[in-house]
Amino acid sequence: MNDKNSQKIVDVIKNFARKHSLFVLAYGTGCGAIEIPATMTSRYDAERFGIRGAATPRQADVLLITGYLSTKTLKRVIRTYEQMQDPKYVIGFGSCTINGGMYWDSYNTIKLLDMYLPVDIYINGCMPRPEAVIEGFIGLQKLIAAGKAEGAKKYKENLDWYRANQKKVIKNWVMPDYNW
Amino acid sequence: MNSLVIMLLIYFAGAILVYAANKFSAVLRDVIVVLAGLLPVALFFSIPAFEAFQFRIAGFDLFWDLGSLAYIFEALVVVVGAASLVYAISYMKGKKNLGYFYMNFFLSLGSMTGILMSQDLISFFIFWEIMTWSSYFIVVFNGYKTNKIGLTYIFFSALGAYAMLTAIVMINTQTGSTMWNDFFIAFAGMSSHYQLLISILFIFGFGVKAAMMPLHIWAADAYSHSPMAYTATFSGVLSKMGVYGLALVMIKLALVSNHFVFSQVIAWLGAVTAALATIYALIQKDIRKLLAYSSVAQLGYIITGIAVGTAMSFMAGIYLAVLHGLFKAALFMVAGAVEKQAGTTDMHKLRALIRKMPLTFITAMVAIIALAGIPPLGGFVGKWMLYESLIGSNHYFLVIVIFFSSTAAFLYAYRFLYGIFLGQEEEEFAHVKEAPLMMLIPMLFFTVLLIVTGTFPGIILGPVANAMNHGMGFRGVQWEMSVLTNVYGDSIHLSVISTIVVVVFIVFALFLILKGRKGTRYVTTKDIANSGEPVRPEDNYHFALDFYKPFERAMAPLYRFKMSEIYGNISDGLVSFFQFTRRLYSGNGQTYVYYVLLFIVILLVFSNQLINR
Amino acid sequence: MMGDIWMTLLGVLVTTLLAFVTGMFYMGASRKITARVQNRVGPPIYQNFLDLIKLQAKDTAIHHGWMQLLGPAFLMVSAVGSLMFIPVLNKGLFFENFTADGDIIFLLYLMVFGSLGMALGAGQTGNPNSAIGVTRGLTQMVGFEIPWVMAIVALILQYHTTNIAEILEAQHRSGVWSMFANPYAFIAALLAAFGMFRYSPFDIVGAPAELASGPVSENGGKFLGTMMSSHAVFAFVKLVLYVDLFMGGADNLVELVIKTFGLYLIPLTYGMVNPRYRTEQAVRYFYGWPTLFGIIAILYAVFY
Amino acid sequence: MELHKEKQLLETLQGVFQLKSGEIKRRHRIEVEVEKKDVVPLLLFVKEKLGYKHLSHISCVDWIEEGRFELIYMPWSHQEQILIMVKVSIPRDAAEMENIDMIWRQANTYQRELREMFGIEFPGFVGDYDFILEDWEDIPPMRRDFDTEAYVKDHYFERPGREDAKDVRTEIAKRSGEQIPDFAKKYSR
Repeated sequence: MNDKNSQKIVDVIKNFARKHSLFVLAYGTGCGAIEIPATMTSRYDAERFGIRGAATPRQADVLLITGYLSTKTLKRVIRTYEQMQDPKYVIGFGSCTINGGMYWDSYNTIKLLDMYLPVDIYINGCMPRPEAVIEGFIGLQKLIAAGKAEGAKKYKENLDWYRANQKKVIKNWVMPDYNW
Repeated sequence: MNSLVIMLLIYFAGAILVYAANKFSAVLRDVIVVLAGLLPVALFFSIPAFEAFQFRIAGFDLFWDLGSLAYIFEALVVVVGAASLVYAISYMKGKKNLGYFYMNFFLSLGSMTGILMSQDLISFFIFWEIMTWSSYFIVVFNGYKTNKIGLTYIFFSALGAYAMLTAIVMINTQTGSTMWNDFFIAFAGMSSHYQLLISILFIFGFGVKAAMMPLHIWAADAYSHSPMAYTATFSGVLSKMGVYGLALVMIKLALVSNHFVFSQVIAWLGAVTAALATIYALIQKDIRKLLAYSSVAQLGYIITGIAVGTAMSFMAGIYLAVLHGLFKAALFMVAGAVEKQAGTTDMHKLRALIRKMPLTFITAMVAIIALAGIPPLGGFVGKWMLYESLIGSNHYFLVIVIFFSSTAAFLYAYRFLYGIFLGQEEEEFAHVKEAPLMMLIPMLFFTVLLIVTGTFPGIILGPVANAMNHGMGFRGVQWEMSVLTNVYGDSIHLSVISTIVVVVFIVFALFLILKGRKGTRYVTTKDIANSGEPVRPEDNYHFALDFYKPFERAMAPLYRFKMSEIYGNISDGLVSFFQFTRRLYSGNGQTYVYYVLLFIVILLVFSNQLINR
Repeated sequence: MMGDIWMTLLGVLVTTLLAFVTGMFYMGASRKITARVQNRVGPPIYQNFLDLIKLQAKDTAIHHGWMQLLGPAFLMVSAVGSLMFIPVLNKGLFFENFTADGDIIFLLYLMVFGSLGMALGAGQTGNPNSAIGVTRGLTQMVGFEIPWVMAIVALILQYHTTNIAEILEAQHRSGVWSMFANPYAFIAALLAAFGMFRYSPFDIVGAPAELASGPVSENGGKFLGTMMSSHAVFAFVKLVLYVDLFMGGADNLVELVIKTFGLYLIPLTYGMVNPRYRTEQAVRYFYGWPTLFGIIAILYAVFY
Repeated sequence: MELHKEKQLLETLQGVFQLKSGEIKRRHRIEVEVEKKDVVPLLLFVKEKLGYKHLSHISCVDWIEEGRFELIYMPWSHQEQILIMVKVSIPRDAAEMENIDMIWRQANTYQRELREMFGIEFPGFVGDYDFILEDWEDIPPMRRDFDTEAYVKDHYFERPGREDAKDVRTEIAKRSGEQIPDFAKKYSR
């Protein structure tokens, strides 16, 4: 297995499996959570791409941020993300995660999700329809297959930068360390 | 000198010496405790055969000999007794009145030996009384709170003893002898009234100690409130004296083969005891109480096995009796270790001791696996034989009741392990350390013993089969070291089963641990997936309250049935009845005339039937 | 002698592999069928293999103690161990493994071994959801074991043997499958199977929206993967046991697949159209009609 | 329209309490204004004697120019179908009000919100401090002297291209050459 070529083959298999088996932790923030049932059920049927829900962060691969994040929720989302096991991906969902959306001047919601968590792919729209959601997932699958969905790695490498941003909005930082 | 007498003497001399030594030095006392506990073990297992011993005192012939069935129970007495004594040294450290405690401990061990070797009814009864009183004194050892519990215990025990005494007097008037053997021989020739009365009285007397269904209400409290070091012996061995007596009465008097109703009633009582005690065990919040109810339930299986009385079910009953002595002693020792180290036995307070007391956990786990009857450990062997024998002897509904209770036993088994050792860690128990070595040694000894007897049940089955063939009246009982065969001729091979279970377990455990070890690190149990909310230090999400609420809801009708309430009603009824009878004596001459008239009228009304008879 | 050991090992490997692959495909098929019933396309039938590879390739960076590490191993013991004592095909057609060394009462106990070990692993994680799920699962088990045992007792009384291979033989000798020879026992066992397979309405144990998947809520990656494979093996074990006990076994693998899959469809389709029972409702359900059928089955076996 | 129920209620209240003002807003709704000391007696009176069992809401308005907060308690009666709006003014610099969560349990939630969003203190009121905002260090955000835009600029990041925050309606109109009617202009910023 130390051979470079066989490692490459293993990587291809792994990435293929990862691509087609995405367990989504739908952290239902904001208004976007209502689009998820539609995406998962009969009409749009995300399960045909291997996308299914996961109940806890320990089992999940994809963290779906479905809309605006208040600072209070952000703390929990960061904790949830850190509890997920590698490899893990983040999807920012809706314009609120991209630039604040209609909450651009709210005193209590963050505007740019990628300053706090490494977002692999954004789905824009307010709200994005299920077609757009599935399109986003397929985009993520392409990234995974190409081995480019490396948000977790980025997060690990630039942890100090992310922490500084996170601590800027979360004053009382009492959380277990992230060290894996 | 006779080796039986020596063993008896060691115990009784130990009782006196330890009481005397306590006045001088604690170390001397402990040395005597260990010596007098371990010496009988050495003696017992080094002597191949015991001689009989006969003497005459105050006009009665006393005859002591260790029968082949009694041999098994005696082995249990010396082994569990010695282990409990070793355990007690560490467990009872720092308590007062230890001389008194050890004296009673030795007295009850000695009296149990005496019971098992008595071949005559007189010494049997005397030893029985010593056993009852010495155990009573330890039940009330923990202070005045236990007085009421002790009272219930001694009240039922006294009732049983009087029943037994009545039976003994009746036997003496009928046969003119006080020997068990004469009684067994003469029983067949007695009139049916005497047969019925004597058997009922004996079963009542032994049923109290064996915690049989309507007579069990003392058991749960008495087991849970005496010091755990003694409860290991109390529940593990002392209750087996009742089982021993029941086995003698049921099998030797041929109650099973000749009196179908008897064996059915007792078997069903045993099964109902098992079922009800099990569902009560799983709603207890105190681990000692849980184990106490579980003891009652296990005794229910044993009684059923003996009462059904086929060769295999009897064997299962005795095997379970021995095994119950081993694993329940281990479990009570675990409870004692937890009580000693963590300071409480309340499952609502205890949390996650597994990392603090790993060896205790292993003992508890092995003993619980044995208790729950999960292969490859010993409890499974007993349960298997019990089921096969019940099905084979057409007790098909009995087997369902027993199976219900044994499945429900998984619930309290899990509750026991989870309640003490698993769940979320708590600051309050951060200081807890592993139990001291003197407590661990007996516990680990039982662990090893349970594993060995599970794979090679022949170690116990051999003597049992021997006892059944020589002395219990069964013929041609077969046994093998690790093969069990049922009445249909199908067999299971325990060594193969153990090998498969162990090998598969090791393969996957290695797969998971070796592969995971590299990248895996330990995090505290507070670091859980909890919707992202970090568990604060002052929070604890341990789940202990209303553990089996769904089960309680589903079984609500069964929980309404409480034997102690029935006894309460009886006593209330008696009080009001006596008040009523008091009112009959009105002191007025007219009323008495009315009573006489009423009596005559009743006589006239029923005279026809009376005279025609 | 040496050859025997190698043969035994080969048998163990082949049987386990067969059970694993079949079970995985059945689980995939169940997802596909559920999807078609809900008018969806559904995942491909090999989806579970992809899930498994992904889970095994996932990091498992943390654990809550050694009992959690061992939990899935207990499950595997239960699944693979039971498989070793069940004849996959009729006598002489497939590896015998250890079918002569165990019997059905023993299997009853070995089959609960895993859930209890898993429960210990779940308990150590410290997640309250895990423990709540475990208590629900155990309570439900007390429910469905009773009709299941009644059915088995009825079979034992009918055929006067406790060995599974012998029961198979007896069915062949009489020429009647026991599901026809004692239909009540089959009905009782089938109703008990609903609880055993834990499809809805009896899926309260791992209710994802309510308990965060219950006992497995702290387990991801390799733990979850191992559990998934053990579930696959275990599903196969249960199905083959039912086929052996009630449908006269199978003569070849195709027949086996047809029979087991047909059997598998029953709890699956029953679950698709049913909501979820609460725990005590589930227990009461099992103590209702299934137990009644069990009693009838025993009486039928005794008096017929 | 017949408003005799409302009139009757207002007369009752005027008879018992010294109202600073009282008027019938419309059917099902009257509005009274009282002194701070009269609030709790009045609420108890309407709840216990008149059957206004339900507290719909406690609202607050920041009259920064007049230096006061106006609290509005809204009990509602299911029998009478009337909502009473009990107004009370409290000084802005010493914002303090009596705790009523023993009269209505749900007042707890409203008071927590008021405490957090306006900084109104309720002496004797126990309730977890963090409600919606966690670890808030600035002045309470619903006070009108709180500068939201400056706060957002100071604390959060902004995606380039969003600096001006232009009005969407006007921008689209500009692009397409559409004329916005005058009456519609007041709705756009």
